[in-house]
Amino acid sequence: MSLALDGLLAIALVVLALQVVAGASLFRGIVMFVVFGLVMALAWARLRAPNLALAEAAIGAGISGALLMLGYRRLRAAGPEATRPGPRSSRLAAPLSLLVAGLVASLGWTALGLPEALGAAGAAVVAAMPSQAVANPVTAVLLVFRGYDTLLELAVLLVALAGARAVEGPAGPAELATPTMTGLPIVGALLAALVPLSVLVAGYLVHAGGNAPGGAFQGGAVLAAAGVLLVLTGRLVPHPVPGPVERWGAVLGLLVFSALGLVMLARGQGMLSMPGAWAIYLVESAMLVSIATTLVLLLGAAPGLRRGPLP
Amino acid sequence: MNTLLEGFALFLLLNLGAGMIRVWRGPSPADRMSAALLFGSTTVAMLLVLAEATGQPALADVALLFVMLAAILSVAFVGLARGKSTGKRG
Amino acid sequence: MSILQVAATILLVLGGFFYFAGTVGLLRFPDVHSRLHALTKADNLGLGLVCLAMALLGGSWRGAAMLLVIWLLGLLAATVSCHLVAQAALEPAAAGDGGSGGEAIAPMGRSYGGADAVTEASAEEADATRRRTGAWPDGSIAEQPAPRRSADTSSGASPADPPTPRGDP
Amino acid sequence: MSQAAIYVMAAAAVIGAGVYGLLVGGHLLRKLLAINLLGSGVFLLLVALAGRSGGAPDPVPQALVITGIVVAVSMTAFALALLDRLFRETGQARMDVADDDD
Repeated sequence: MSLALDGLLAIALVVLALQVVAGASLFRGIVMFVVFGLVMALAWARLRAPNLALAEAAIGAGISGALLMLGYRRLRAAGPEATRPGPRSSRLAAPLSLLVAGLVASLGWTALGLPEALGAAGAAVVAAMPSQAVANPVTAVLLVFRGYDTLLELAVLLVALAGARAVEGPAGPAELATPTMTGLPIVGALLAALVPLSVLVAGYLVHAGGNAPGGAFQGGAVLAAAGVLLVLTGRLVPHPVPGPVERWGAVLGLLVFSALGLVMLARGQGMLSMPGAWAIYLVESAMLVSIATTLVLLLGAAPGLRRGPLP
Repeated sequence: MNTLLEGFALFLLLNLGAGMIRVWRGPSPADRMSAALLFGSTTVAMLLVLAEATGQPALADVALLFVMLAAILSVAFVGLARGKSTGKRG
Repeated sequence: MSILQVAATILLVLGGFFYFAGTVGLLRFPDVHSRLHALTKADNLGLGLVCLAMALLGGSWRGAAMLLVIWLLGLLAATVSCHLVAQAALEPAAAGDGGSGGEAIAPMGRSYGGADAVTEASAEEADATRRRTGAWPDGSIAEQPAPRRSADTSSGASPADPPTPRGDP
Repeated sequence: MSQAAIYVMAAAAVIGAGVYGLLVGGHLLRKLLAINLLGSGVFLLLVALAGRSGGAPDPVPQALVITGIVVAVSMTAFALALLDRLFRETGQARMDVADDDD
């Protein structure tokens, strides 16, 4: 029974992926991609990786879908020509699909034939867990054992934000009008319930990340989702000049993490080593703020955001 | 009991597959979106069932995230029916 | 099997029935509004029953409270999403979008009387719905030829500033 | 067949779909979707391979994948900004149109 479930999930993933790349309309491709994210979360759940299921749920269901939908709307606003998906069949399609089938076969063959002794690092992590301040091995890897990765990832987020500002040019993309529908009272009720709740859940996820699935990435994505909702409903509007909240929010994670790393280096311990659970929570909270701010600014496609006029 | 739960999850997944036909056929974007709504609530139920079946209580947290974020896509979608541009820059 | 498990099984079967009903409605109903109607009602009842079954099986008050929160949030999200999608489907922009409002017959509505199936809508609304569905023939919205601008000005809800096309160099 | 083997094969197929879409997709938004699929396929491959011994998968690939998911979403946002600018400059959002200038 459980293998049937896995098999069906796998088939669903493959069919959805094919629909995303080969479907007739772009909009359908985007909806299919969002559904693909949902099914991925189920696959992570089946693979006993709830940390990943949380991240996929927060990012795949919330942020990615909204980003792509907004990108589509920006193109769509210029006329139907801009989102025309192109000719149904390219001359290259048939030979390329043969090549890709070969790639899939060889990839699958190689991957299935790999020896199982890949878990050396994981075994070391699990063995070292009792001496750590946190009990969730994934959080431990992210912050204690591979802190460099996480630090550089914050840098990647910041670079993406700066890069997006740079390519958008001084004018920025044309503003999308907030649909009048978002002024409906029911949307206000949704915001009144969801925004405080997402702050609570984000805090809960960071707190839980110490010894259960959760962590700063998942929490940051949830917090960002609340911001995204505020942008989409016109409660926050783009502004050409970033305020202090945006400026400091975007760099806070990187600043706190590097400062802590340098302090530890100066005190003669390893760079980026964590002096205790409080340091992990401090860094995670700063990361939470940075991830949320950056994602919201990326979606808002503007240097800053201001409170919008209430509809 | 676990077999029953997994069977139920399988049934929900089949439901989801059937709903896929609606995304595929449309005909209107609103139809595709309403099918995506079905997927959201079906996935939540599947996660809750799997949480019980495989003994991973954290999956209930995942389900919570899904229901919280389900509305975002719809809100992002509503602008599409009249995705006008005001022409204002920045 | 304990009595709790029997109760949970019954609830699960009931929940599964409602999910199934929602899917059937999504596939068989003739237009977007009746589909939404079937979907949101049946699915949320199904979700509630599944939550109740899991609360019985889980056997902890904390877990049960979590499930209650999930169900209530699910209700909220479904209500809002359904309302927004239904409103979006009613947008007059849709008719202008296709540029062919009223000409095409809804492909999905062929085997049904449009007004029969939409029991809760007046005949007028049903007509409008059919016309609108017809404005989006099977295929992609990307194929629609009419410009966006005319839809905006005719919708009456657009503010004073006239929309200008973007992308001109 | 084990659970991990099923997901490894699915991951290979998703990667294949991503590569195909990246090469054949005419619209740039479609290519972006394909890149995201490619990434998801790689993530799935990593975790499925790490979970072959049964039980909870290795935490190291899981941490890598979490990092990867966040990087993928920031890449998507950057690419969308790039696409928007390209469209504003050229009026085109596709790759498969003939260049009249050449």
